[in-house]
Amino acid sequence: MTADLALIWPELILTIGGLVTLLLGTFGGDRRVGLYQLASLLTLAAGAAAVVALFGTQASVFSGTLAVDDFGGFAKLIIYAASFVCIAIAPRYFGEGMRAEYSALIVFATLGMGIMAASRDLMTLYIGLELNSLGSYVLASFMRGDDRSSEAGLKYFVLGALASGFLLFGISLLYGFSGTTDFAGIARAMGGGINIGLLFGIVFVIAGLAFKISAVPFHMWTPDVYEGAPTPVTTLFASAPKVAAMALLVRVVIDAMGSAGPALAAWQQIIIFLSLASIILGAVGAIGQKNIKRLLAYSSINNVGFMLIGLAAGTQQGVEAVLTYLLVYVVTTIGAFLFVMQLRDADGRMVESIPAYAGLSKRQPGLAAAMAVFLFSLAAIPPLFGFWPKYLVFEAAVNAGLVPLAVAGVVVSVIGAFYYIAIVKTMFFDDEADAVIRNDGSRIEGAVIGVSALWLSVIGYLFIPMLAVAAAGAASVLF
Amino acid sequence: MISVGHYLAVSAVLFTLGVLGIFINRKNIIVILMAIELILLAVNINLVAFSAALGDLVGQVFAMFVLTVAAGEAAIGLAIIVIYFRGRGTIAVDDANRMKG
Amino acid sequence: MSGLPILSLMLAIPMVAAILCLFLEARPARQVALAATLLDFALAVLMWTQFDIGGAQWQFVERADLFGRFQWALGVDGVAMMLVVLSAFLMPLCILASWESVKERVGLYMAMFLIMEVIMIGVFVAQDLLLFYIFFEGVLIPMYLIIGIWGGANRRYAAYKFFLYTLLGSVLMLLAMIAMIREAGTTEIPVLLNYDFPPEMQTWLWLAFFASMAVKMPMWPVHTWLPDAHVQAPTAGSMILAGVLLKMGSYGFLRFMMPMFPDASAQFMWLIFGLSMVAVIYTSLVALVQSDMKKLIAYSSVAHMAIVTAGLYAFNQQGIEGALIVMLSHGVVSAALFFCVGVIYDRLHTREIDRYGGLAVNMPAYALFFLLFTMASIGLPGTSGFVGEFLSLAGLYEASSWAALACTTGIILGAAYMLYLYRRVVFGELTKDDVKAMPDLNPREWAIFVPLAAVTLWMGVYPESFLAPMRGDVTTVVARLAPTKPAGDAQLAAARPKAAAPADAHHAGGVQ
Amino acid sequence: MVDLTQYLPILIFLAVAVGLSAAFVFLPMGIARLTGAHQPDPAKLSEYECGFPAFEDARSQFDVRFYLVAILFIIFDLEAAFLFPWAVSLKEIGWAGWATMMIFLAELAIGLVYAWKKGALDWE
Amino acid sequence: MTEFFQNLGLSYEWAWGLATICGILLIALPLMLAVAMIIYADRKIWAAMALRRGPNVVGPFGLLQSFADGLKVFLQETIIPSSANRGLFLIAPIITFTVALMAWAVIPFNSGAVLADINIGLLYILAISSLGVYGVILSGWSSNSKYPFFSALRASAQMISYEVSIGFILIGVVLFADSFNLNQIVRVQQGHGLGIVNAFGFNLLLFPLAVLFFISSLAETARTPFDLTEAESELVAGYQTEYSSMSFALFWLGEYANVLLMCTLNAVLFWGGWLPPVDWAPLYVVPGWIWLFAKIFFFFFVFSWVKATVPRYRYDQLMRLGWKVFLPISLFWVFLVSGYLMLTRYS
Repeated sequence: MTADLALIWPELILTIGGLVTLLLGTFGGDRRVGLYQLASLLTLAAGAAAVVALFGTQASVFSGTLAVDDFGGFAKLIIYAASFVCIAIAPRYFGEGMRAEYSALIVFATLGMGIMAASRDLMTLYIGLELNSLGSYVLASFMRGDDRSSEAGLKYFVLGALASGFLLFGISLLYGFSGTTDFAGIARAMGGGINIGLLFGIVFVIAGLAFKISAVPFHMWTPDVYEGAPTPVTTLFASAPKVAAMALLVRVVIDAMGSAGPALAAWQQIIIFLSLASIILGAVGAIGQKNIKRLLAYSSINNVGFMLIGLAAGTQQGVEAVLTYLLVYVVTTIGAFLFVMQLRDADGRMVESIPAYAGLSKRQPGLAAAMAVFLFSLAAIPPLFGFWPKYLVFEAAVNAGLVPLAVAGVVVSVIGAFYYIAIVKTMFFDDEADAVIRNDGSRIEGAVIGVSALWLSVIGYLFIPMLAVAAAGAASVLF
Repeated sequence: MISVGHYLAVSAVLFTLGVLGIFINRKNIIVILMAIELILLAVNINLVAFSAALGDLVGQVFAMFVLTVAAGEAAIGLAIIVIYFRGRGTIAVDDANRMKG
Repeated sequence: MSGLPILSLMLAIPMVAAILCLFLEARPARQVALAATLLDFALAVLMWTQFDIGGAQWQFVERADLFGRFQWALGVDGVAMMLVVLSAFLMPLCILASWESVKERVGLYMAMFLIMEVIMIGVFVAQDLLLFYIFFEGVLIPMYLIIGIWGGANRRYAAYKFFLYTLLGSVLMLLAMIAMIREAGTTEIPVLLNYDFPPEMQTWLWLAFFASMAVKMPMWPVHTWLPDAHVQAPTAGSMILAGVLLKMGSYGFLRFMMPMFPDASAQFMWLIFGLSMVAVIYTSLVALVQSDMKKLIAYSSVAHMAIVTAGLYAFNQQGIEGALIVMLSHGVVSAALFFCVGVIYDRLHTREIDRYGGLAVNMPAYALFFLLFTMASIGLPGTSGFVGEFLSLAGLYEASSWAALACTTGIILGAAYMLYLYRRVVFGELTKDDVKAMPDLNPREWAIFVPLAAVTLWMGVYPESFLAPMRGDVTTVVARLAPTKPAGDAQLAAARPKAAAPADAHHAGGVQ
Repeated sequence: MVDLTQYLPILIFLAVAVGLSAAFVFLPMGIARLTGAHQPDPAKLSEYECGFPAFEDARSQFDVRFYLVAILFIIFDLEAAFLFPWAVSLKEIGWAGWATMMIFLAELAIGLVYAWKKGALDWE
Repeated sequence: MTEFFQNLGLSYEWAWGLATICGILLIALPLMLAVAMIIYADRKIWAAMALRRGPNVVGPFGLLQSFADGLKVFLQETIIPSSANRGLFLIAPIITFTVALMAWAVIPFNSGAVLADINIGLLYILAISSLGVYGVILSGWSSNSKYPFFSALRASAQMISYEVSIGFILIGVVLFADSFNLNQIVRVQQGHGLGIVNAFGFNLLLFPLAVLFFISSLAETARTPFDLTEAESELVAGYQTEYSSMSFALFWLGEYANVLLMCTLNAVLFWGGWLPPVDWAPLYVVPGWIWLFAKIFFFFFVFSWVKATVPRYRYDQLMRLGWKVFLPISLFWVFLVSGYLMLTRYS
C-alpha cells in the first residue's frame, strides 16, 4: 500500500494541488486570481516532473487496477502540458470571471484524465473517466451568464451522461461474462472465444469511449460544445481529454480485448467503422461552417478518425502512430485555439466568425502565418509536421493489411484539406473585412503560438527520432 | 427460479427505456435527468446480479461507485439546468437550439 | 564528391533568404531574393561543371540520419542535375520578372518563391523516398499562396483547383510509397530502383504513382487545373509552374514509375500512348480557339508534356533522351512564352489576344524574342524544341507508329495555334491607341530575355552539352526496361539487337 | 445467487401496507357516496386561497436554494453510502482502510468547507 | 408461529405465509391503535403543560377521542380539488402511510421478535424513511396550490438536510455495534455502559451522537420546534392543506407513526432497545417489549414536552443547524469513533 503510494506521485500531487487551489480560492476571495492560477500551474508542473521521474518504471498498483508505465506516462505528459496551457491562457479570456474553481476543476479533470490513461481495470477506467467528465461538464458551462455556455454545458452533460451509461452497460456485461474487471483477466476470458454477451460488452464499451473522443456516430455534442464553451475550455476539450480517452481506448482494445485472438476481429471492425465514419463526417461536416470553433470541432472529429486508423491496425506500430499523432495533434489544436483567442472586435468580443478573418494576413501577418501553419499541418500537407503522424498512421494500417481503409482515409483527407485551405484563403486571399479586429494577445500566448508553429513547420522532423523512441517505449508496454 | 438471465432482461428493458427517454423525450430536461438515472440503475442491476451469480464482490463494489458517481452526475446536471434556466427561462428540450450547424 | 555539401547548400541558401525576406521591406526583399537565386544558380553551374560524365551514377551524394525513420539523403544523377540547373536558372529570371509587377506584400512573395526553389531543388535531389514525397507535396503550399494572393481575378478558384487536384493525386502515391517501403524494407531511392517488386504489386503501385504524376504533369484528362492555374497565376508563377513544376511529373515517370515498375510500365504502355495521343491532338485543338494568351500557352504545355510521356514510354534511348530534351526545352521556352505574355500584360493589363495587334511596329525587340520562342515552341530546327521533339518522335515511332503519327499531327496543330497567336498579337495593323502607347523592352526585360534566348539556341544547336550528362542514366533506365519491353511495330534500325547493351548505348547520340 | 428469502416478509408487508392505505383512501370515497356526504361544488373544489381567486399559477418559480439543498444532499448522503460497508469491515481492513476513509472524509470536509465559504449553506 | 399452522395440517409454504401475514397484522394493527392513543396522549400532555384539560368528552378521560375523530373523518366526503392532479393526489397519502408502516418490519420488539431479521436492518430503515419525502413532495405538488407546494418544498428540504446528519450519526452506532442488524445492535448494548448500563447513550463518545440523533429526529419528523412545514400562520396546514377525509387522516397517522418510529429508533440505537436499562438479572424477568415500550413512551413524552415548551425555529436557523452544526459534528464524530475503535478494539 505504501509502496503503491510511492508510485502514484503524479496523482497524489494533482489531488493535493487541486484541493489546495480550491481552498485558496475559498478563503482568498475572488480577487487573487493570479495566486490560484499559480498554484494550479505549479501543481501541474510538479505532476509532470513526477511523471518524468517515474519514466521507465513498470508496475501496477492497487491490486493491479492502475498501471504505472511509459504508455501512461507518455499520455500523462501530453495531458498535463495541455492542461497547463489551458490554465495559463485563461485569465485574459475570463477577466474578472476567472474564479479559482476554473483552475481547480481543470486540475481535477486532469487528474481524471491521468487515471484514464493509466487504468487497467474497468473500475479505475470508470472513475477516471467520470472524474474527468464531471469536471468538464462544469467547465463547459463555466460562464454562467452566457447562454451559449450554459447550453453547451447542458448538451455536454446530457450526452456525456448517456455515453457513460453506454460505457457502464458495456462494462457490466464485460464483467459479467468474463467474471473480472481486470483488463488482463478479460483478455484471458476472451482468449477462449467470444460469446454474445462479451460482444455486446465490447460494442457498448467502445461506443461509450467513442463519445469521449467524439468519434462518429457519437460526435453530436462536439460542435455545439466546442462553440458554446468558453474558448480556453474548448482548448482543453480539444486537447487533453482526447489524449486521455484515446489512450484509454487503446488500452481497452489492446490490453483488455487483445491484439490477437478472437476479440481482435470483433473490435477491429468497430474501430474501422468508427474511423471511417469520423473521417468522412468530420470532413464533410466542416464544409460550410462559419464559426471557427465549430470548424475546429469537425476537424477534431476528422483527426480522431485518422488516429483510429492507427488503432485499427492493432499493432505496436499502430499504437506508436496513435501516440505520435496525439502529440502533434495536441500541439496543433492548442495553437489553433490560441489563435482564435487572439482576435477581438471593437467591442472586445472574441471573433469566432471565419468571414471576419478576411484579409487578416495583411493586418496580422505573423498570426495569420502561424494559423496557416496549423491549418496546413492539420491538413497534413508536407513539409509541415502534421504530415508525419498521418504518414505513420497510414503506414501502420498498410502494414496491418488494412489497405482499403488507408485508401479511403487518404482520399477523404483531401476533402479535409478543402476546408482547411478555405480558411487560409479567407485570411490570405480575401480583401480585408470591415469587422475591426484587434490583437490583444499577451506575450506568453504569442510565444506559445510561435513555438508551436515553428515546431510544426519543418523543425518538427528533427524530433522524429526522439518521438519514435518515446512512442515505441510507450507502445511496447502493451505488447 | 430466477436466473441471471432474468435480471439481464429487466436491466436491458430499463436501459432501453432510459435511452429512449433521452431520445424520444422532447419536453423537459429534468426527464432526461431521470432517464439517465434509469440507465445507471439498469447497469447496477446488471452489476449486482452478476456479482451475486459469480460470487464475486467486485460487481457490488462497482455498483457503489456507480451510485456515487450517479449522484455527483445528478448534482452537476441539476446545477447546470439551474443556470441554464436562469439564462433562458425554460428547460424545454426543443429550446436548446442556440447553436446550429 | 567530397568537400562542399553543394546540394545542401543549394537548399539552405534560398531557405535562409526566404526567412530573411519575410521580415524585410519590399526593396531589400527583392535584392535578397535575387542575390540568393543568383548564388544558387552559380552553385548549380559549378555543379554542372564538376559533374563527372560517365562517372558514378549518383554524384554529390550527401547523407545524414536526421529523421530516424528516413534520411536526409541527397544526390543527383545527370537527369536530376540538369533539372536542378534548369530550376536554378529560371529562378533569378522569375524574381526579375516580378521585380516591378508585384507591389503588394513583396517580402512574402519573395519568400514564397525562394521556398519554391528549395522545394523544387529538393524534389530533384532527394534520394530518399519520404524526403522526396515531402518536397513533392510541399510545393502545394507556396504555389497555392502565390496563385491565391498575387493571382488574377478568379485566383481563389484556381488556387483551390490546383491544390485539391494535385493533393488528391499525391495522397494515393503516398500509400504506394508505404507499400514499397514495407516490401523493400528501405526508403532509399537508389536501392528501390533496383528492387524487383512482384508484378501484380507493381500494377497497383504504378497506378497510384500514375495518379499523382499524371495530375502533376498534367496529362489529359486531369489537366484541367493547369489552364486555370496559369491564367490566374502571376507571370513569375506561371513561369515557374510551366518551367519546373510540370517537370516534376515527368521526372516522377522517369525516376520512379519506369525503372521501379518495369512490368507495370510495359503493361500500361497503351494507356500512356492513348492518353498522350488524345492529349496532343485534343489540347492543340482547344488551344486553337483560345482567346486568352495564357490559356493558349497552358494548353500548349499540356500538349508538349504529352509528347514527353509518349517519348518516355517509347522505352528506347532516343525516345527517352528526346523526352528529356523536350522537358528542358519546354522548361525554358514555356517560361519564356509566359514571360512574353507577362511583358505585355504589365503594359495593358489584359491577356485578351484581340486587344493586341501590330506590336511589331512599336515593340520590335519584343516581337523578335517572341518570334524566337514561338519557333522554339513549334520545334523549328536550330531551336531547342526541334531536337527534343524529333528525338522523341523518332523513338516513339519505333515503339508505335500510330502514336508517332498522332503526335506528329499534334505538332503540326501546335504550329498552327502558335503562329496564329503570333500573327494576332504581333502582326497586323497597329490600330488601338493604348497598344500604340506601349514602350518596347526595358533593360530588366532584356536581361530576362537574353539568357532565355541564348539557352534556347544553345540547346537547339548543340544539344550534346545537355544530353551528355543524362545519357548514362537513360541507358540505365532502358536496360532496366529491356526485359519487359514489348515489340514495337516499326523498327528504324532492323539490325539493332533488342536489348541495348550499355556499351553500345554510350556512343549513341542524335539519330541512329 | 444470494438468498433473498429473508426479504420475502418485507415484500408481503409492502403488499399489506399498500392495500391497507389504499383501503383507507378509497373506502371513505365509496362510503361518502353511499351516505350522501359526497356533494362537491365548484367553490369546494377550488384550491385553498385566502379568500381571493388565485393570482398566479401555483407551479411558479421557487427559490433556487431548494435545488442547492437537494444537490448538497445527494452528494453528502451518497458519500455516506461508502461509510456503511466500511464501518462494518473496519476490523478486517485495518489501519490502511481506516486511513483511506479518513482521507476520503477529509476531502468531503473540504467540500463542505467550500460550500460553506461559498455561502451555499446560508439560507438568508 | 409457522409450526403452529403446520400443525393444523398446512404445507410449510402456506404455513409460513399465514404466519408472516399474522405477524404483519400483529405489527400493523397495534401500531395503528398505538398511533391513535398517542395522538390522544400528545394532546393530553400538551394540554396539561398549558394547564388545560385536553380531550375529555368521548369515553373515560376522553380516551376514545381519537377513535371518534377517526370515525368522523372516515365518513366525511373526500374532496379532490378540481385543479389537482387526481392520480398523484390520491397516491401521495398512500405512499406516506405505506412507508410509515414499512419501517416497522425490521424493528425488534424483543430478542428475535422481528418480522424480517435482515442483516442490514438499519440500512433498510434509512432507505425506507428516505422514501417518506416522496409522499410529502407529491402531495404538495399534486395539490396544485400555493401553500401545500411551498410547504412540501420546505418539508422535503428539511427532511433531507437532517437525513444527512442522521446518516453519519448512524455510522457511529454501526461502528460500535459492528453490525447493521438491529437485534445485534441491541445485544451489543448489553452492559455497554460501565459494564452495567444497557445503552450506548452512556458511552461518553456516543452520548453526543445520541443527543444529535434525538434533535435530528425531531427535525426529521417536523415536530416542534422544527414544524416549519405546517407553521399555521404561514402555510395553513402544510402540504396536507388540500386534503380531507381519510386521506388527510393518513398523513396524520403516518406522521405519528413516524414519530413513534423515531422514538423507537432512539430507544433501540442508543438506549438499549428491549433490554432493561441496567444489566441486572432480575430486570430480565420483565418481557423485553415492555422495556421497549416504556422507552418509546418516554421519548414520546419528551417529544411532546419539547412541543409544548420550545418556540419554533426560523427556517434559516433550522437549515443552519442541520448543515453547519450537525453535519460537521457528525462527520468529525465518525473520525473520532472510528479512530477510537482502531486504537482500542482493532489494534
